[in-house]
Amino acid sequence: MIRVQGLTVAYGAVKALVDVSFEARTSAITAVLGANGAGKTTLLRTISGLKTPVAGSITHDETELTAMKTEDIARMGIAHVPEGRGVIGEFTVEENLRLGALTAKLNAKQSLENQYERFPILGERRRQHADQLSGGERQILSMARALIANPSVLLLDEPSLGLAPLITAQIMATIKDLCASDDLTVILVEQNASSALRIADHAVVLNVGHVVANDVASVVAEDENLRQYYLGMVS
Amino acid sequence: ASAAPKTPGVTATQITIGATVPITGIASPGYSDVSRAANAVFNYVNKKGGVNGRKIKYILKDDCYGTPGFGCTGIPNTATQTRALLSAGIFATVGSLGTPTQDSVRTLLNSNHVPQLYVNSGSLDWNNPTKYPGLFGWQTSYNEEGKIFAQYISATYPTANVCYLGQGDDFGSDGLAGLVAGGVTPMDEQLYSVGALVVTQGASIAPYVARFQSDKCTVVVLDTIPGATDATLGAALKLGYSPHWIISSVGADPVTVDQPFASLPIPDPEIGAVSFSYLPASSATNAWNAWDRKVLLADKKDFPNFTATSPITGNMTYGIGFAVAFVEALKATGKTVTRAGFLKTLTHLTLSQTPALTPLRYTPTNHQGLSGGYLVKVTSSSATAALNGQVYTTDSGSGPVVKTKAVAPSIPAWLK
Amino acid sequence: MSEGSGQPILALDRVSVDFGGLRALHDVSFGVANGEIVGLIGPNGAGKTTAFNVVCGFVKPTAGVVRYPLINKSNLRPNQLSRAGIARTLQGVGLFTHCTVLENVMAGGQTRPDGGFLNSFVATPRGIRAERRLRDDAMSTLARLGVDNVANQLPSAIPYGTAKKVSVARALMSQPSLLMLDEPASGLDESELSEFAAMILDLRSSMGVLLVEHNMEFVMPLVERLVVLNFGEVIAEGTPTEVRNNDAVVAAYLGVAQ
Amino acid sequence: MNRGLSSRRVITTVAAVAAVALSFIVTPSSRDGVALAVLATLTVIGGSVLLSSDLRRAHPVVTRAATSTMAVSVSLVATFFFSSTTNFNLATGAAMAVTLVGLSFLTGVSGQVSLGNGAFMGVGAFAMAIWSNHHSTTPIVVTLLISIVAGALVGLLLGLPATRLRGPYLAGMTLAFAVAFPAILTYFNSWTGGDGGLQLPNAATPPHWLRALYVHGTTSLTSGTLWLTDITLVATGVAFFFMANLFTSRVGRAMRLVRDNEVAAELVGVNLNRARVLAFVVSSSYAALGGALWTFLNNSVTPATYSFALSIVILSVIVIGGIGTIPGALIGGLVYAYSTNVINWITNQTGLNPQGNFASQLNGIIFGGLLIVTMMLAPRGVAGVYYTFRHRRASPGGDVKSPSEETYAEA
Amino acid sequence: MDIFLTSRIASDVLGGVTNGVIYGLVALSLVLVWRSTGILNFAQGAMPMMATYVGMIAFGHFFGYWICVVIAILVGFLIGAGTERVLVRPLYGKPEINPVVVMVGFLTVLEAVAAAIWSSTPRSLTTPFSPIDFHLGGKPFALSAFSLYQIVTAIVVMVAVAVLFRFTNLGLQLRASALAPEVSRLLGVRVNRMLTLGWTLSTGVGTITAILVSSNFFTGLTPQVMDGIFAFGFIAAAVGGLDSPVGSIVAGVVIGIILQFVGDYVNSNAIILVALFILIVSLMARPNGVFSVVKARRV
Ligand SMILES: Nc1ncnc2c1ncn2[C@@H]1O[C@H](COP(=O)(O)OP(=O)(O)OP(=O)(O)O)[C@@H](O)[C@H]1O
Ligand SMILES: Nc1ncnc2c1ncn2[C@@H]1O[C@H](COP(=O)(O)OP(=O)(O)OP(=O)(O)O)[C@@H](O)[C@H]1O
Ligand SMILES: [Mg+2]
Ligand SMILES: [Mg+2]
Repeated sequence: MIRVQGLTVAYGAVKALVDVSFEARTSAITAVLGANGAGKTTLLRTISGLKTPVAGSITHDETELTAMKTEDIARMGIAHVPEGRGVIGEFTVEENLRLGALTAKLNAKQSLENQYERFPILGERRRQHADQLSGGERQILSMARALIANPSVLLLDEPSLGLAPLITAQIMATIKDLCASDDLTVILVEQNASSALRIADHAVVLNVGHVVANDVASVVAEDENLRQYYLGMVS
Repeated sequence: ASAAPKTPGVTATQITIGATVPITGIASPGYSDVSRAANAVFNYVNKKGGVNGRKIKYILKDDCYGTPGFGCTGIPNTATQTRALLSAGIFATVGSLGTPTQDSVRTLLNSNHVPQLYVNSGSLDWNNPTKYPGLFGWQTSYNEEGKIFAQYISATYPTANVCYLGQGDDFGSDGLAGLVAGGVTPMDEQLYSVGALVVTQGASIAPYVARFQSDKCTVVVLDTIPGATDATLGAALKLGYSPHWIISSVGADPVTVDQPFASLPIPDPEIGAVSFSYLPASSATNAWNAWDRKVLLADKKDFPNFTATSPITGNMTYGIGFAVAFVEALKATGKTVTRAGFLKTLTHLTLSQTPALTPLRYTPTNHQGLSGGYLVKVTSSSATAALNGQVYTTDSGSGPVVKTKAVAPSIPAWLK
Repeated sequence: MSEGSGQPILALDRVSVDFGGLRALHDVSFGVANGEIVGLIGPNGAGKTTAFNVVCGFVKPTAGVVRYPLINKSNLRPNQLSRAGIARTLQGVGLFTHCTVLENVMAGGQTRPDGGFLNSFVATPRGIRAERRLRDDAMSTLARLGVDNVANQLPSAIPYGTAKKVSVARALMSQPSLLMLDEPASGLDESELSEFAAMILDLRSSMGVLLVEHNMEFVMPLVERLVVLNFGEVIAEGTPTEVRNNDAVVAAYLGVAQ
Repeated sequence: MNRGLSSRRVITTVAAVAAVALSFIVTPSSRDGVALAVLATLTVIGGSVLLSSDLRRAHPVVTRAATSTMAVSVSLVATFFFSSTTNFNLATGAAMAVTLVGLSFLTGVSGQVSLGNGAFMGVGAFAMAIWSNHHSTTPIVVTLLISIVAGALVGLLLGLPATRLRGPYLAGMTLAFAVAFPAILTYFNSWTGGDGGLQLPNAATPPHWLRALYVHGTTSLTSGTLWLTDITLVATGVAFFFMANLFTSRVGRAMRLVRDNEVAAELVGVNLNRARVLAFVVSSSYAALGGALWTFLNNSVTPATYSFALSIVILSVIVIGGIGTIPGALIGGLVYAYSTNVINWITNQTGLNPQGNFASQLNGIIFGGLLIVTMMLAPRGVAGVYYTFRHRRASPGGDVKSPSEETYAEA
Repeated sequence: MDIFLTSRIASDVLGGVTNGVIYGLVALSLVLVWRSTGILNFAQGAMPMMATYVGMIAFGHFFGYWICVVIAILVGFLIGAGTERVLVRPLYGKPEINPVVVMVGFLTVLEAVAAAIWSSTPRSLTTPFSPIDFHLGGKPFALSAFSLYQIVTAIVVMVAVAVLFRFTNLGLQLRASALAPEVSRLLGVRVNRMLTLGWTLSTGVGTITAILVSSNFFTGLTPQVMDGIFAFGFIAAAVGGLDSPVGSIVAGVVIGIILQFVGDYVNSNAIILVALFILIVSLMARPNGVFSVVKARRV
């Protein structure tokens, strides 16, 4: 479980998050929604230690994360699929995956095979440099690289960006499964509110850094005000 | 209160001269001793009341030997600094250092009628009285050195295969010309480039040595700077090749050449090589050597660490040599000093009371300076000794190499 | 400019692209004419971006040709594209991050006459005039898209939706006949999307539009024709309704949910 | 607007005071100090009047031309009062500034790192010397143009591989060229005179049309060589005017686009290869002009001058002055011309033994250190600090200007 | 056989290999820094030079050769690590000119400081191996105990580095840290440690090289000892590909041999000209080096 309390984050004088508090429960998907620049990415980056908050705390099962280094947070099993994919272009698909599996100290061979099974397209491309993958393939690789370490927390920043509808559905289903079976905590950031709300258990809506809603997903999905003013959904 | 035209740099009590020399930068180690030793002489003379009542003020400007570096502006630096000397109002430049550097300011000095005296280089460029009436060289030219080497080779190794390695500028071409003029035509002659030498850390020399070896040359003449001498000797050592080495005075200083070999468990490969000198060997018992030491010891500012037992290097004797030549000429010019008068004295007087072993005989048509010297042998990793004491003179043209009696260089009474 | 409507601007003729052993495009043919909006869709890795890249000259076709009927040439290099009347926006925003918005838009007019080396170096009156005209034009293009208020800002300082418009403004500076948009909808929220769609519809009067997009809610109402790629081959082509009901497309791409 | 004006006044005053202070530190005689101070103050004040932002916006080229003309004519007048040493220093620095502005363009604008501009300078320097030795009667302007062409050709030759190289490979290739250059010169010794270099054949006498302008017989020095300085200053002014045009023009923009985003630049119609090579050719031509002016000033050239160290020096002074800017090149030129004086001054002030090991290495330590510190604290050098300052004063929020536009300063 | 071994061709090849492994080692140390931090280190010659002075000269008074070598390498490690921490750390993600300038400045400072302390006079290093060529049937062939030592050292170092990068997880992490520090952090890689380690290793390799170079009695050890070698080393690295440890050594050796032949059969003043030519031609043909494989797509 991830608990965020009173979190304030700033870029210079500009506050990107102001007094944000919410909980992301284990075995559940928490969607973080909001318009462009609402602070969603900033939130994930702060959780994984890439950004130091001005105030507030983030805890993972009683461990305070805000003072920890990114790499140590990652080593606790908190996997972050960053915005814009973040695959290492000069590495082959397989090297990218190996890097993902490094800290988990798993049987590398077996875990690689597992991912190839889950995403056959990666298996076909295993010797190809990630630079040469299509946009969607990179997104899939990034996802597989996060999953390979069997994380306990998964931070997803717009995972459906650039994915075909079919594969989007497939990935969402995978996440939902993992969530249920592996005690996984998922925080899902999405631009596309409707598809996120479809699979999320819980939703947090941000507006220019402030939490404007923090409730069960279905409640948020029904709220006409939220839909119109904060989620940019056209009714 | 007189109508006599004023001579720049000359007052009733002082004469101001200057030089551009490498005080900082790559060429400064070693070479910076030259101008300091000269200054020590001037200080010594000044303490004795100066020359004809005038004290000598020696302004040194750093030109980093024309190599660019931080704070050094390369060749333009020599020009800049020379101009600084001009605007300081000097009588003449004395003992400025370097062939390309001094070449670059010949025109400037000449057009301002400033004598450019005793340029520190063995190039023939300084001997062009028609075009540059105020320009004078001092040391024996590379060309003359070559002729004297040739004389030695023909006498000692009449049938040997001779090979030649020289530097790719006038040092090499003049030296080679001298060798040929002296009657020795090398069967293989090579010119190395300083640029390649520097970039390849000396490795560019090795192929030449291999050629000399396969040519079966038993005598090899080197017109090389010390770094190139090292590279040559090293390459030969590696190949197990040991000809008779004959090395120009420029690149033969045993202390310098020995550096890279010092910790090898073998003797200095330069030992036994023949070289050339126009100044008394530091080991010789010579009146001037004692005087040199006295002068250097007296100058605590330029030589703070010089003691009664410190070695006197070739660079020091060099600086002392031309400084003495200058004060003697100045003395001979008399009380009234004009540039024309000074040059006239210089070209019509034979100065034999300098530390050099041959007289300094300038004429209106010859501005070369010293015209000979003697052969030396490297006897240890730090010393040379006269080969047989014979002194030769010659010219930079087709004149013969003549055996002369060494001037017993005596010290003028007023300098003692 | 409706007189140009229907005139073909781009034609791919049996284009194939191989990357090593991988066949990214296989015998692909389709075209775009002035005044129509064409969507290029297909699963990830189907070859859509590759098709774009072939058109733009970033990738050389292994077989087949890309024709540019307006200038009667084929297989151009990327920097010749704008002269062929084609402008492309990049995925994301693809703006020049160290240049102001105005300079970004002026960059779109880079190929206009009188801006060559001599005119620049010597500052001929002709060069000065051309530069002034370019600046004025850029301002009015920004104004046309309603974003002239950010002209002096750096791209990093403006909202994402605005930046997308700026990138379109830049594309318009070369007065293209065909606008190619690579995943224009990604990163826009739904209200921004509908604004963007309206803008594209507006542009259609003077040019053709070819776009790659995965967001079906955005694509379907917008386009008149869809080309569907799968494993490098065209598996369907037609109106949105036809494509939506095509079983192969549903199986490979849309999934049942649609 | 009021704010803007007052801030300009503050900057002008500060710059003038700094210029006066600097003049006294670096010039050998107080007379020169005064003259230089007056010159600097006039330039700064005149410049800031001319550069009034309205005028600049409406007629950038006119402003630029006026500024260049004014700066050159003020310096020309000043040269009549300076001592020959100062004149020569100024000319040496001005020729260096020409080289620097070329590198500023190449690296600062088009984003290609070159460690070989010292060698390009050498190309111009030797072209000048070789040509003069074969055709001693060619007018000086023509000889300078020939050197520029020679520089352009070599730049083209090296620029061609540059079209395919990125970052470190390019920097390394230019490094290899710079390291090899003296050896290349000595390899072609029949042309270049080998390690000894070349002399210009005739003494530095002004062409007859110029001679009339210079009164003989003041002091032998000024009449003899003043014209060298003045020609160099005029050439520098012209070179800077053109370069300022290039910085602000469409071609300059093309370079910045390429550096910023290659793919997008290509899509707006920029030919990447052409832009890259062009930047190289411009920069090497400028360097060649700088080198030719040096030869012209010194009457001689040697390969040793154009060794790798020179390229490093060039890079260093432009970094200290402000890479990617035009004033940075001028500042760099001055720094260069007076570096010897400054180092000597430091040596004297610190009481180091000037003959000692440490003093002789002081220049390396100071310049190397300065380079590191500049890059760490103010990567755009002195000029960059000035721009940042002005920028902060002039735009209280909102109206953000691109960093590149800031470099549109005039010669 | 004897005749062949002492022939001109064989001696050129052997001489070329001996020089070439040095170029290769310099290239290798450049590759190490490049691969682990994405910076081309222009002070790559000067830092090891400094370590060599400290280890071999300052400690040379007290210890024998091998102890001094170990000390020098340790000092090299320290210099490398310290440089990365202090000078390089602030430069990541900056425009490429910044590290170039800073390292050029550092190079200048190091050479000046070394000259200020030890003067520019060449120093001679002791070697446990004779630099004099072996003889076969009375004729020398271009191999000495020292050159064998040099070649073997180069091979050992190269193999170690290649294994590190190609087969170990550490190598994977080193490369990842250089290419994408932020992503690597997210995957739990201790990036700062990796960056420091890259510089540490590279300066270590550099120090081994500098010791070998300055044991060469042509020049001995001077503050500028690595300047020329650096240029050749860079050429080897660029020809072989800055990403390829094996490529750099192979390119170094090939270039060494070619240049040896040029020096012998053409003119040794042409060596640097030919080296430049090789560089330009090879970069024109393969801009990322002969051994590079990656060709990124751009859009
Ligand atoms: N590196 C940065 N420097 C300065 N401001 C930043 C930086 N990164 C983000 N911001 C600002 O912080 C705010 C929140 O940005 P963030 O990227 O977290 O939004 P987001 O909700 O993820 O948006 P999007 O949907 O576009 O990804 C925005 O106003 C943005 O401009
Ligand atoms: N330079 C290349 N080398 C090797 N394979 C490549 C290269 N470029 C693309 N590919 C492969 O070609 C296929 C088509 O790629 P492309 O980028 O065109 O797909 P796409 O349809 O745009 O997919 P997406 O929707 O995921 O962006 C992919 O499988 C990709 O891995
Ligand atoms: Mg985001
Ligand atoms: Mg794509």
